[in-house]
Amino acid sequence: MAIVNETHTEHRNMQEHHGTARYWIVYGALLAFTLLTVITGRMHLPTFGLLLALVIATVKGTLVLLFFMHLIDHKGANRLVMGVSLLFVILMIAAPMADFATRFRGSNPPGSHVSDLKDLNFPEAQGDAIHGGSHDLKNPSTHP
Amino acid sequence: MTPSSSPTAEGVLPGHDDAGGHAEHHHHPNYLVDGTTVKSWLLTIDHKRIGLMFLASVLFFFLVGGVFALALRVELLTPGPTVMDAMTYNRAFTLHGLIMIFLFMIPAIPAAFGNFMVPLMLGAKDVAFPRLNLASFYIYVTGAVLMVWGMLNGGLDTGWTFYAPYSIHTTTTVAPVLFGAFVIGFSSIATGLNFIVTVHTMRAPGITWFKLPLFVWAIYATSCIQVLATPVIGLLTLLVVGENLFDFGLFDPARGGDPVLFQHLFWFYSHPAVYIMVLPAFGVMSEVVAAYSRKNIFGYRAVAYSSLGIAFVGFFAWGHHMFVSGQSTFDAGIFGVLTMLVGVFTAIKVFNWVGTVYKGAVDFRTPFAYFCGFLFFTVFGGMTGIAVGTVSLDVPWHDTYFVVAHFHFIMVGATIMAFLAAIHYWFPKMFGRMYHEGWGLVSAALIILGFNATFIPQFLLGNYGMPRRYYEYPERFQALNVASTAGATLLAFGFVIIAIYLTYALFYGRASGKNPWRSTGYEWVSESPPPTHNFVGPQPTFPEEPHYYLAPKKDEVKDV
Amino acid sequence: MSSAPAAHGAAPGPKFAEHFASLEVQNHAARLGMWLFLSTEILLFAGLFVCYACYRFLYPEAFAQASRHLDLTLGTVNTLVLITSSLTAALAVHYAKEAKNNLVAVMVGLTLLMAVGFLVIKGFEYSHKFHEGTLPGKHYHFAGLQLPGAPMYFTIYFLTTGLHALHVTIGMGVLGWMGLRALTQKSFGPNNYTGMELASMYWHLVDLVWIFLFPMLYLV
Amino acid sequence: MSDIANKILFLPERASTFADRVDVLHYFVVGTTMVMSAGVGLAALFFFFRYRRRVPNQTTEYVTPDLKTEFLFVSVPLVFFLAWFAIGFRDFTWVTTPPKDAMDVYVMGKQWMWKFAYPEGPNGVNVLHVPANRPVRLLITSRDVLHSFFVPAFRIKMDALPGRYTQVWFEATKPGTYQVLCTEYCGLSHSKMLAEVVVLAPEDFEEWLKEQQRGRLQGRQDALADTSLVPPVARMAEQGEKLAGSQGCLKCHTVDGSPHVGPTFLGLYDREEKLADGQTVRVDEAYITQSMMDPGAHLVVGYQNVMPTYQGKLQGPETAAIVEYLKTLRTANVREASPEGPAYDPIQ
Ligand code: HEA
Ligand code: HEA
Ligand code: HEC
Ligand code: CUA
Ligand SMILES: [Cu+2]
Repeated sequence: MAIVNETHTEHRNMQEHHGTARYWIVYGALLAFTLLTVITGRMHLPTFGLLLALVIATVKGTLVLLFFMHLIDHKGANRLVMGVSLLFVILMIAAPMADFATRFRGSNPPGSHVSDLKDLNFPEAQGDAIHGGSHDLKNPSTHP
Repeated sequence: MTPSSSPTAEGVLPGHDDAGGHAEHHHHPNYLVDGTTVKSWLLTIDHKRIGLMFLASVLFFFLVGGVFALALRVELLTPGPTVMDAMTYNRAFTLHGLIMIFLFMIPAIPAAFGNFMVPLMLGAKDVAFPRLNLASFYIYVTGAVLMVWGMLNGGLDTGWTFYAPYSIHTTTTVAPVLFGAFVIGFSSIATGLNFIVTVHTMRAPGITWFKLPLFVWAIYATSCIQVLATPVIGLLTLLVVGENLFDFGLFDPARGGDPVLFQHLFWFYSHPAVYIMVLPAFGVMSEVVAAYSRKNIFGYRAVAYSSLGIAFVGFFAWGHHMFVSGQSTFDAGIFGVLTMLVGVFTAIKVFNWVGTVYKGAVDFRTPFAYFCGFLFFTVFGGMTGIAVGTVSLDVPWHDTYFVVAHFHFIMVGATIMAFLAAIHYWFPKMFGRMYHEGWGLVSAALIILGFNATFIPQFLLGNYGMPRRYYEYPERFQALNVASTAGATLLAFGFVIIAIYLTYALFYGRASGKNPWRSTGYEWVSESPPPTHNFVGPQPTFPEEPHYYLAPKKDEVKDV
Repeated sequence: MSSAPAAHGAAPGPKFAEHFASLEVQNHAARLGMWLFLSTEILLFAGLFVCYACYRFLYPEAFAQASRHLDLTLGTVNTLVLITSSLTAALAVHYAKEAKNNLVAVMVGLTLLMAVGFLVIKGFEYSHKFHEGTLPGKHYHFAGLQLPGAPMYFTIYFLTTGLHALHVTIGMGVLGWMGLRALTQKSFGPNNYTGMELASMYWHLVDLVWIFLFPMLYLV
Repeated sequence: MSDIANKILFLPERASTFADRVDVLHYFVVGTTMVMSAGVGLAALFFFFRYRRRVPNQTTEYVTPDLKTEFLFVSVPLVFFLAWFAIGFRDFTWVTTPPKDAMDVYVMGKQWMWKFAYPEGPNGVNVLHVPANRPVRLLITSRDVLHSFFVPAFRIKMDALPGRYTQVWFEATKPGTYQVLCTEYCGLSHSKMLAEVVVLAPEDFEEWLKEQQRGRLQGRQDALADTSLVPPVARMAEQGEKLAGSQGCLKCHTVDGSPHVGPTFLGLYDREEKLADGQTVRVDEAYITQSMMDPGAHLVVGYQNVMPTYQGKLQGPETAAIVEYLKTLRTANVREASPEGPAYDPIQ
């Protein structure tokens, strides 16, 4: 039995023999990036700290995907699978976040920075973070 | 080249008059009689037998779900209590929704007909991972048992959407039912994964991507959704069970959680899931319309691409279930536009089906009768989908019977019509026997009529303002409710007739011959019923695209 | 069928299922199937990532403070342990291809050792939280941090790391099985290493998830 | 003209400015839906007859659409759909963005009733009074699970989220009484969670408001007087109150006098209770305890046997604490026992 469109690239790529050097180099890079992310993480960079950490994580992840998991040697279909799932994850995160960021402030969880309501579970922690109480509901706008 | 040059086109007619009677004509017994022990069925890895076992299970659950639907309709005959109390009613519609969706509709076409037909249509001996295929069936059974057991012992009263925080606080049985749904998810994933790999790696020489039968395209697109969406509902069911047992507070507003976030996650699966339910139906109908009008598909590529388009864009329309949930206006806008785009892909398909009949040679058989119903229901159901997708219009319509009518129009109107068409179209292929055409047409008419009578009043009820999931209702809604119940009775009648004549045909129907419809669909190239390994002799090749009726056919099978 | 693969290897050959066109196609099918499976795993975790992203967006302050209550040193050590185990898993595939079955077993053994180490360290971290009372949702009773959103952080912390630990455990099972095969059957070779390859892919995914969880939980 | 259309489509009376906008688009969309489904259906039917099969093995031309046809297939629906979206989204933004001068009313859903509170003072249960021809903004919340506030005649609907506020606004156009329905499934009596909006002419509304304020002041003084008489609550009762919340009693029983799934706890102790079997009992410690351990033994008339047994779930002292708590509810010591509900302050 045969199959159409048979190509041999994946087979050839996988069959091709490399030494172990490739793995060690990737390993080294992963260690270095881990170090980097811990150091920058300890600095608690104000706004883009988490972003930077995620960028580093993405680089590390890509290395693992491409070399440890051999995606670089595999066929297009396999790459497509990975690409599509990552795209979906990103969009799936983006839409609910956009929702929280743009909804009527009163509909957000009380005590969060996009809400003006008090969280009754933590009455003593209100402090200065919360301003105005429910009066801000008076502001009849949909957006914060 | 014409299809007639394919080596098996002039095959041997099975021509037997009882199951497997003359199977010994050729040394390859058909799959139905190749091993008759119970074990040979239960432990089979033959995709055809697994497909049949799925078919039997989904039919059983359709019956159960349908009986509960009738119970709901009976309860709604009068404004007050009729035959059950409120708690029972709430459990009944939850059970109806959950069974119809998870145990019937999602596996109905892909796991039953997809399993049977896809390998045949690819000229393959089996799916890529036959054992996984069998495992998928048993996982389904396990999940089904858990779910049904839970619903009988306590019963869940949350509706099939099990929205937080109600589902977190309800005193009814959440854990087994939702855990059952979680388990069934694995079955769905396994089947989808299997089909994707099968389509990638098992196509016979000659079947390039754009010579795939459209049913295969539809199943392929469906499988992509199954693989990508199902894990999310799996996680969500677990989280709700966890919340119910341990109070994590992830979706509980009393602990800072957000119930709207729950809805985002729920619909991230459940909106694409509606395309899991309808895309295979579209696939079936593409086959049926071509076969009975003896025409190539008008705009093959457009239909194929639109399946992928629906699968892709369909993922990002989920927020249209949440227009009045407290979701932001901005998100409502984004989801509103994307919802409209999905509609366009379906419109492309509809127009191309009509185009296929154009200049065709129509043979008005039972499956074709269902095609007619399907066409009307898809346009009406789909367009009412667009109507509720129109943001401001959804404000009055949301959670009223208008929505109930919309989704029954598509799920019953489109998908069940396709499911019935598939049963009738492929019955000879699967069992080598014919059913009574007259009864087929009569019951089709009855079902189409009964269907309209059931659900058109529900559109009006929705306009009138009757909310869904109502055990009792204000007096003024009664007339329309009675009409709907009457329609449902007619509908049920139709199903009973089908059940009777198909059961009869299964045992006493006359032999159908190899290809009673003279279809050029790839699956008809092998015997009917096919032998265990699908082909006798060398692997078939497919020189022409499926449903190619252009050249005069000198050596086609004469008659049945 | 008739066109049984020429690639059909030497004596302890791979299992060839006859419904495939060739061994090559069979291997591709196995890999594609694995990638699809991994993508379902990614979307499974994605559900929790969505929760994380949203609540972290809502309660940035609480998340930052709560994350200080994790032990960064233990977290970093665990990250290094997992990355190293990923290396040994990759090397196991490499040696499988070279038919060095004993080395495969050694590499798998090392991987498992690190996996156990990872879980033990995780266990220490968990028990510390149980003592402190930084537990999910209703069970949260840590007086030192009373901010809206803090219990949510720990809910997500326990759910994500718990799900991850479950995957570590499953991965250990799969790797262990392959290690046993290398030891007892000694059958891995240039034509027969797909089993090891898939097991290691699974392990790398577990690593991959942690690569993201680490900054998300420890470094906010 | 549009009245006839409304009859055919079973649309309810149109009594708000939003309803006018919605209905216009409604006709457009539903009209197109009917035309298109009939069109597609008829075209297909026509083809079925026109192109009947004449010989069994008939062959057919190989017809494929040209680019222009395909373009038409895509663009015609797209134009319609996008137009609907544009109009619909404009209206939706309109209805979710209340005008600045709108009058505020707080709406709280709870299983299974609606409560209304006006900034000016009066509260109401299940009846909302509003003036005609004046924008009213509803700030909607819930005390327990999701509900949804739906007034068919106004064509508005908005979910009530526990502990959060959502908003929607309307301007009623004519005085009258309009039904409110709950459209988000909320449990056992979801379908009974009905209320009314009474739209009054502006003058009548002012009048009503004044009357309410007088009455409310009176009520407040009574309440104050009552509370001052209440003896300090014993620790046991306090614990019982907590248990009643955490064990879920308050999901079915209220403490404010309104019936729920079960009878209210308010004034329960020492009451003569009519049972379903026709007998009456005096509610005492033993009866309350039995109700918790074996709820089916005595059914109160008018209620269903849905209360779960707490046998094995409550320990002796806990049961006693709950009994003590119920005993404190003998007086008019009404407070919103809302252990997990939202902050719901009637606005001064
Ligand atoms: C198989 C199932 C299925 C399918 C295929 C669809 C298809 C669609 N659905 Fe439906 N839907 C459900 C099942 C399904 N739905 C269910 C179960 C619910 C309720 C869930 C619950 O709450 O319990 C629901 C609810 C639902 C809602 C939420 C309503 C509410 O709760 O308020 C919305 C809102 O946008 C919606 C929209 C759509 C749209 C736009 C499509 C589109 O895909 C339709 C596309 C089709 C067409 C558009 C027809 C063809 C078009 C033409 C021929 C065009 C010609 C026109 C012109 C030229 C103008 N659906
Ligand atoms: C695939 C999905 C599916 C299908 C097929 C149906 C089919 C039907 N449904 Fe339902 N329905 C849902 C999915 C489905 N439904 C969902 C998801 C909900 C929402 C639940 C919720 O709110 O949570 C719902 C809710 C729902 C309601 C609203 C309840 C409420 O909100 O209060 C109603 C009311 O009329 C209803 C009625 C019906 C009717 C009359 C049918 C009829 O079409 C049924 C006809 C079928 C039969 C009568 C069975 C006959 C079968 C045989 C005789 C056997 C044949 C055997 C062989 C061939 C061997 N359904
Ligand atoms: C699922 C709903 C539900 C829950 C939860 C529930 N009850 Fe009930 N309860 C009822 C119903 C319905 C009745 C009336 C029928 C009956 O008598 O059994 C009732 C009756 C009672 C009665 C008798 C009242 C009377 O008027 O005679 C008492 C006392 C009582 N419940 C106490 C409790 C306590 C204490 C708890 C919690 C520990 C509790 N209930 C939890 C539904 C509930
Ligand atoms: Cu409140 Cu439904
Ligand atoms: Cu949808």
